[in-house]
Amino acid sequence: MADLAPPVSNRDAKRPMGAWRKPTVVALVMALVLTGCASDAPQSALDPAGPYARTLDGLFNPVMWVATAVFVLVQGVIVYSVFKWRRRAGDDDDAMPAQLHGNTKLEIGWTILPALVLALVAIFTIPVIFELHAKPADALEVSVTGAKYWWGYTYGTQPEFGITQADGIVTANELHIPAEQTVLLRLTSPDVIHSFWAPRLNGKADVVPGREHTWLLEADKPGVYSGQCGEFCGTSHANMRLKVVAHDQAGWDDWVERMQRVPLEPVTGSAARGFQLFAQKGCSGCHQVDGAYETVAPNSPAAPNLTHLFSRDCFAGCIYDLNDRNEMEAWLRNPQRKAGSLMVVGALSEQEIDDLYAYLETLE
Amino acid sequence: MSVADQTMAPTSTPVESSGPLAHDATAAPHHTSTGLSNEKLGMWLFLGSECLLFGGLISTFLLYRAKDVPGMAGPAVGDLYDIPFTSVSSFVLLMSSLTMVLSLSAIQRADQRRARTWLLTTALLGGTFVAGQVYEFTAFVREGLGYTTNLQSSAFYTLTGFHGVHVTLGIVMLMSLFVMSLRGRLSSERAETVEIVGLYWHFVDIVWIIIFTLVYLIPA
Amino acid sequence: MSAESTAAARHEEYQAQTEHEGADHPSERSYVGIALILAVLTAAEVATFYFEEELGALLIPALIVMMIVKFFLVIMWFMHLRFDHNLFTRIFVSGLVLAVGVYMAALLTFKFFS
Amino acid sequence: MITTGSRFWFALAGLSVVAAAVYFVSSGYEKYGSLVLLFAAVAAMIPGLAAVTLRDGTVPAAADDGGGPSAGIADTRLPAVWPALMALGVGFVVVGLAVGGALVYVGFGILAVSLVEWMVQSWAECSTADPAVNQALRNRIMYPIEFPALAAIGVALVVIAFSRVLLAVPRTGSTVVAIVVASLILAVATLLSARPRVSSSLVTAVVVLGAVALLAGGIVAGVAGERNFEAHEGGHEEAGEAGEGHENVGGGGDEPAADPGGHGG
Amino acid sequence: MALTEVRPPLELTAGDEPLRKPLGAFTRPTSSQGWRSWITTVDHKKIGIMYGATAMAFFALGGLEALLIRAQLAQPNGQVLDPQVYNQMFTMHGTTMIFLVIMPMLAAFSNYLIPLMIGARDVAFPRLNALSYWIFLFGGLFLYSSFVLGGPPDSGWFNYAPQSGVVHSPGHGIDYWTLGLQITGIASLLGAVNLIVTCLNMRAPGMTLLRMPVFVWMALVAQFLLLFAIPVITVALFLLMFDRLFGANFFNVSAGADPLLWQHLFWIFGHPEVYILILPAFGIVSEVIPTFARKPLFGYPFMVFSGIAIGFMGWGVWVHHMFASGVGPVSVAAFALTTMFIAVPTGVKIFNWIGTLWKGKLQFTTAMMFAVGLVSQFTIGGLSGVMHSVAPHDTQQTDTYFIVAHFHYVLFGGSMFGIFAGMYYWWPKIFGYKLSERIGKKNFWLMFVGFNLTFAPMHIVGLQGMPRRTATYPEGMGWDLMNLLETIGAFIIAVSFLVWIYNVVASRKNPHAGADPWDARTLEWGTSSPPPVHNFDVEPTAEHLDEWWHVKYDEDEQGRPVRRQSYTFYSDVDEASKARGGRAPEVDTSSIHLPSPSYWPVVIALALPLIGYGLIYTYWLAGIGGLLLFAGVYGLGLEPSVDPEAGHDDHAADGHPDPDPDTETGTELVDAEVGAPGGAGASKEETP
Ligand code: HEA
Ligand code: HEA
Ligand code: HEC
Ligand code: CUA
Ligand SMILES: [Cu+2]
Repeated sequence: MADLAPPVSNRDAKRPMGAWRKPTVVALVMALVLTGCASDAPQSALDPAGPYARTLDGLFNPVMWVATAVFVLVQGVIVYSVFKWRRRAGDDDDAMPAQLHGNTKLEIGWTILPALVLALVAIFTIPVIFELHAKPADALEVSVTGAKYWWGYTYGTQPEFGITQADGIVTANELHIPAEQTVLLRLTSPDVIHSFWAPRLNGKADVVPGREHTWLLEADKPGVYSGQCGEFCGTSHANMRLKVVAHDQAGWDDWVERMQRVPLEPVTGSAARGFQLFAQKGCSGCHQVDGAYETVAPNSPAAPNLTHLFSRDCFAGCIYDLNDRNEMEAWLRNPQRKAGSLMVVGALSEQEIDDLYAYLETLE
Repeated sequence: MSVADQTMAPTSTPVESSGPLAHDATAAPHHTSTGLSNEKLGMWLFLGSECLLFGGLISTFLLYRAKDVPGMAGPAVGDLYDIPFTSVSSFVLLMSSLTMVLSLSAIQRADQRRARTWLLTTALLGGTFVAGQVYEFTAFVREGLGYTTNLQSSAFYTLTGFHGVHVTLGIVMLMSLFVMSLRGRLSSERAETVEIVGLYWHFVDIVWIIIFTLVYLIPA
Repeated sequence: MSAESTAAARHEEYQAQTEHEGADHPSERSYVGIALILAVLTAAEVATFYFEEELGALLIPALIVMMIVKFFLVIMWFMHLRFDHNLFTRIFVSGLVLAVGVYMAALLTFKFFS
Repeated sequence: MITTGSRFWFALAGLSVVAAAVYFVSSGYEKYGSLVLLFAAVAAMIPGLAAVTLRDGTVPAAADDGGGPSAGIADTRLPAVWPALMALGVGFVVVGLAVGGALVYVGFGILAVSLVEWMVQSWAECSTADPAVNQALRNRIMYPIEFPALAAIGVALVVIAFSRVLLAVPRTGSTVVAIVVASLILAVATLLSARPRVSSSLVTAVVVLGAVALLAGGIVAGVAGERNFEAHEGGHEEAGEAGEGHENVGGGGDEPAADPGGHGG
Repeated sequence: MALTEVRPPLELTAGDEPLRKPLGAFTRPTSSQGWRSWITTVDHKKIGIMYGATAMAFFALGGLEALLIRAQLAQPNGQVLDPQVYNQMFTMHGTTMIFLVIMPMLAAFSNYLIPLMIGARDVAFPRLNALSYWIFLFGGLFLYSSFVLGGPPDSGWFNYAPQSGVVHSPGHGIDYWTLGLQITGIASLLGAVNLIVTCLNMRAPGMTLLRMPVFVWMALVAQFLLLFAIPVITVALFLLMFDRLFGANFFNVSAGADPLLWQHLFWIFGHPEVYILILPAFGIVSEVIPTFARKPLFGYPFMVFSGIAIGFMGWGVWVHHMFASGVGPVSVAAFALTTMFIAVPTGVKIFNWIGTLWKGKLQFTTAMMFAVGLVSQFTIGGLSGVMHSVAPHDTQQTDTYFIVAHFHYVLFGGSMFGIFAGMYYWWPKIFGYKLSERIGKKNFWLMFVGFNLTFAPMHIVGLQGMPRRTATYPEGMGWDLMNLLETIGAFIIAVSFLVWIYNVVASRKNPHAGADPWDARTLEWGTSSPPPVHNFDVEPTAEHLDEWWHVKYDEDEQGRPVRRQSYTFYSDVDEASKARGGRAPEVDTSSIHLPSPSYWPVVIALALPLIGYGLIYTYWLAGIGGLLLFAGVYGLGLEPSVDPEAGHDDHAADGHPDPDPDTETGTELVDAEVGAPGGAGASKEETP
């Protein structure tokens, strides 16, 4: 098997049929990367939908091309060398190639050239870093809470955006913003590090407990942009998703108006029973409902404010469809269907679930 | 040669002292590429590495002491310092560095007796320092600053505790050398062992020099 | 003669060419002298504690300078770096510089010095 | 055949099993610790079995090899203080049980130490015909444990005794005591090294005297108790850590409460 | 066992047959054969092999975990693992691969090769070396014991606080993680000191620093990085451990702690760590490529200095792992800059390898294929690294599969390819026979295809917004196809790994390969395969870079190498090597002394997990562990490194097994009795 003669057995001289695979596979991959902005990827960073994300993309594309150039150059030379200078069957093994030890000019060249290329990249990169940290004056401000495993949003009083109510607007999981409007997020966390990320609007920003970070967002057009938590935060990190809903002016006004209405307390029927159950079953120990259940138990985990629950489309970290009644009933039956969820409830009868659902439905 | 001798052959030191070849195990450091002894080089490398250990602990302390924590539990460490006492401790440790180097110098002159005296003195001064630290810790705890009380206390005790453990290990090494010397196993050919333990000891001293200034004297 | 000893002899020869420092250690008197300087410096450090107001903005620089001087006195004399092979110095100083560098930088990112 | 070497290991294994059982019951059926102990037993069995299969270190086996019946009997036993020490340990335990307190543990400690020492020693005694060799065997096994243990005890004694003294005297007193003691140590050392011809018995006397003084100081200070400390704000949180029954933890009311956040900067 | 039983002691009169083992089980071990020799060995070669074998075993484990990960992610809403288990899998996968596979694998190569390559008989501290290995092994086993003792850690390999705190991770998994890494860290630190001293102090005469093989250089730089990086993670681990075990506040946000402290400490360690993982692999290919290109390495000094430069610069870039963590624009800008420019020295390496290929006569052995594979695949990973350094856009990339793609390209396409190249290359040196080239090529191509199929699509899904560390993903995100491909690729890698195992097993019957089967360049090829215990019968001297090549080859007028008619090996070699012009040296090897085997390293290493379990469960166990630790350290210290009682049977001249020490008439007691430094063994030679 192993030849004793120097140095390699003849078998190796055969062309490995796979040698072509390298360039083809790689080219294929590159092609796929470049066409990755296919529209069936709703959360793609390659498909920016706002000025910030576009700035990032605008930075990425040229760098991508630089990398592609280096890639083609390096792989090209490797492949060329591999074919050009491979030892062939019947070669005289004692004939040695020229023993080149090096070439200082070349060395200097290939030290300086990449350095220049990188300097160029740096020149375009550095200003953007500061640009993205600038704080525009006329932004809509939203306080964002990343908690296990959901997102909470509080809009302070901002008359210029129609928010006049004293304690502002509180909602969860779906972030509503006006399109073509800069939004300044203030990010905090009550438990561990999360990361707010809506790729089509901007990169991600870590939400660090004990700190308040700011981050900017802007959407070109009305629409729904999906995102999710970007930092590992425990069992259900994968289920800590979010949506950004950008409205046109009219839509925004409607939304703001609706969110500032305090829901009425149901007085009859199933919903009224649900209203009672909401306290009896301990829901109000964790969840706030404006005008009805305002204070939560001191040891409660952070839980979404449910005042306008049914103004949303998704719930529990945006992994369930709120328009699907079964999903909500399943949730009330067993919140642990979302693994690691911090919502703990005692067993509820089907009747109680119906009643609670009836009550929750009034919260819009 | 009896078995007893063999099991206690001249390399008896807690410091790793195996040479690569038999003749290196005891020989002067002349068979190495740099002419330096393996053990000493090893100790210096270790000390270089320790710089990053203590650097990390000191930075942690500095960061957390400077931090404004609204409603912090317990007192701030700075309010409890007994600077005169700590100054004495620092002085004790400094002097132990002197006695350490005197011991080395004695053993290099094959002056066993003095070497032994200074070794024991160094160990005793080290013991005094550690006792002072135990006293300080106890006093702080009595004054309301436990290990878990606040950010600063955790960082403080961890940093100075790490240093104290280093001192204690140093004392144990010194005592081992002392015992070896009593049993006549610390010939001047083994002066290097004393030197290496000494390096460790001085390092612990310079760490304290830094701690004394950065942790105790510079106000938060 | 065994191969071992010829190799050793070659070693010896090779060693002779490489420079070898060391051996000349300072006298005990100079050790005591250094210790005295150290003690005086420590006293001066402690004194700053009682003259905090008077020193004002000078306090911290003064303390740091004294600390550095003490530090270097110990490593140079007691640890013999001054007299020993400079490989030791290089190794230790690289650890030291690295530690100071990375941790200062890390503290900077926390805006520690501002 | 059970060889001499293996006995030690088997005994260790047996002890681990017993310890595991005791622990399992006494800890309220905590399984992990017990598991680890069982693991230790298995670990001890391995070298034991190895010693058996290799017929390692067995006198009779060696004698077999050597052929010929061995004549003459010499006493190879080493002098032993262990039985006496064990008696002392038992005494401590009894007294400790009677008066309560930490004495029981001291007694058990002494018992354990002398048991192990005795075990190893009697094992070593049977190993060869030469007491010197046997002594060497004992040392080979016990030195690595005795050296650090003794050093640790020594350091602990110095540190504990001296820190008791520091805790007992008033605040400025501690500083003074510390500087006096350090200066004394330095002075004596300087004297000793300046006078090379002092008799070794004098040196021993000085050292013993110092040790006795230190221990006495430690005991006196320990009995006298600590001075009063003023607890600063928030001290109550640490009540658990403050240790057993120090009634003299001060009230701490008169210290102006540091303003929250005022520590920073 | 009766403690008081008095046995008639045996009298021993002069001339009687001596007792063989007065110390019983405590006899200083002497065997160089059988399992005991492995437990007690201090031979750097055996230790290297043990490191390698252990690391490959852990690779199988880490790979299995990866396969589970991939199985779960093959399709949206995967049901293979529940989220908790998934988190444990990727945590253990990352931790295993980095700390228990690549680091020890490179320790294996460094251990085995450095002494051979610099012409030394062993490392500077052979017993410390054994200690490092055992500590590493027990550290790894300790970490893995968490699987049966309450569940492994689940907070990721960088284990960010406060998720790793006791509030959010109340189980013991994280404790196993901190303590386990603490233990393996001790091993790395000891190893670093040892190997650095070896490189600096143990070089053969004439082996100046700039004549050291590039592998030795890169390993040296990596060991320096370890030396300075380990204490940093040690600090981090201690702080976390004290938080968890003793209620300290380092990462307790409610007490005002800043979670970014952990990130800084971790990544100050973490980034040098990634160069620790790659530099030795760079060293390996720097040996493999010249051998099979039949040319010297292009630009040797530049290779060395770029390696050193990488080592230095590696300390100044750690914040690039925290671009999204809110450190502020100034820090981000500064570290983005430093990160970009680290590509420069790495580029120098890539270009010099290509320069070595250029106009060579390339022989595509499996080793060479893996080496060239590294040059090409690592470049891809490096380029995505440069894309990360564009900090603003990194906020899109970080914590996505784009990063996962990057680091698998550098770690697998870099380090692992390098390790495989090294294994195929040095196998004949280590075991005396080559691995089958035919199977090896299948191994390579399967791995190459599987690797790219697994990790290339991750670039795409990453940019399409798929975050990493997510146990599941919904349908309709556009990630389905790529994930399926990745999973298929992972299983192809698994097949290639099985092919490798098959190769190892099947090749054992291969004929002896000779001392220098590849006609290679560095000193280790000048001694027999496998090398004798003492490595070289005659200690080499180095007059050139690539000394062994210059021993074999002269130069003709055009500067082309011409093979000499005959040359001398450094030890007794086999017929095959003799047939190629080699001669064996004529020396008496009986005078070469090496440190004797010892039990103590294992004892010390055993103490550490005991302390670990003790800290987790009951403190008294930690006390016992501590006592054992001290006893071990003292035992090792009190024991002379060269057993004065030992005959020199532990390294018979020809490296062949000695007669079983048990059947040899012993010498110990004779020495003891007669009191003379004599006896059968000692009379051969005593310490000078
Ligand atoms: C072997 C390990 C290894 C190596 C060598 C590298 C090398 C590099 N890495 Fe990588 N990295 C990791 C392992 C490694 N990395 C790991 C494990 C992580 C993730 C940790 C985690 O989060 O779990 C990571 C993450 C990581 C990040 C953080 C991403 C994030 O989480 O947001 C960044 C950011 O800048 C980065 C950058 C780089 C750069 C610039 C290099 C450079 O050194 C690369 C240089 C090489 C080249 C560029 C190619 C060759 C050069 C040329 C051909 C010259 C010409 C080139 C140009 C002009 C561009 N790496
Ligand atoms: C050297 C490092 C290294 C290596 C070699 C690998 C190898 C592989 N990695 Fe790993 N990976 C990391 C380092 C590495 N990884 C790190 C650091 C992380 C980050 C962890 C974190 O986020 O904390 C990570 C994370 C990571 C993830 C992301 C998980 C997540 O974020 O949710 C994925 C997903 O696909 C993955 C996949 C793989 C695969 C398929 C392989 C394959 O190449 C594996 C190939 C090997 C095998 C397939 C072995 C086959 C074994 C057998 C066939 C069994 C034989 C058994 C016997 C003989 C007994 N890895
Ligand atoms: C122990 C605290 C706790 C209690 C009690 C509790 N919840 Fe929750 N609830 C939570 C948390 C935490 C979440 C967020 C879970 C997630 O997304 O992971 C949540 C989420 C929800 C949501 C989804 C909100 C959204 O917008 O995503 C609804 C609806 C809800 N809870 C209803 C109830 C009802 C009805 C009850 C009483 C039967 C109840 N909860 C009791 C903690 C609690
Ligand atoms: Cu929140 Cu991940
Ligand atoms: Cu990095």
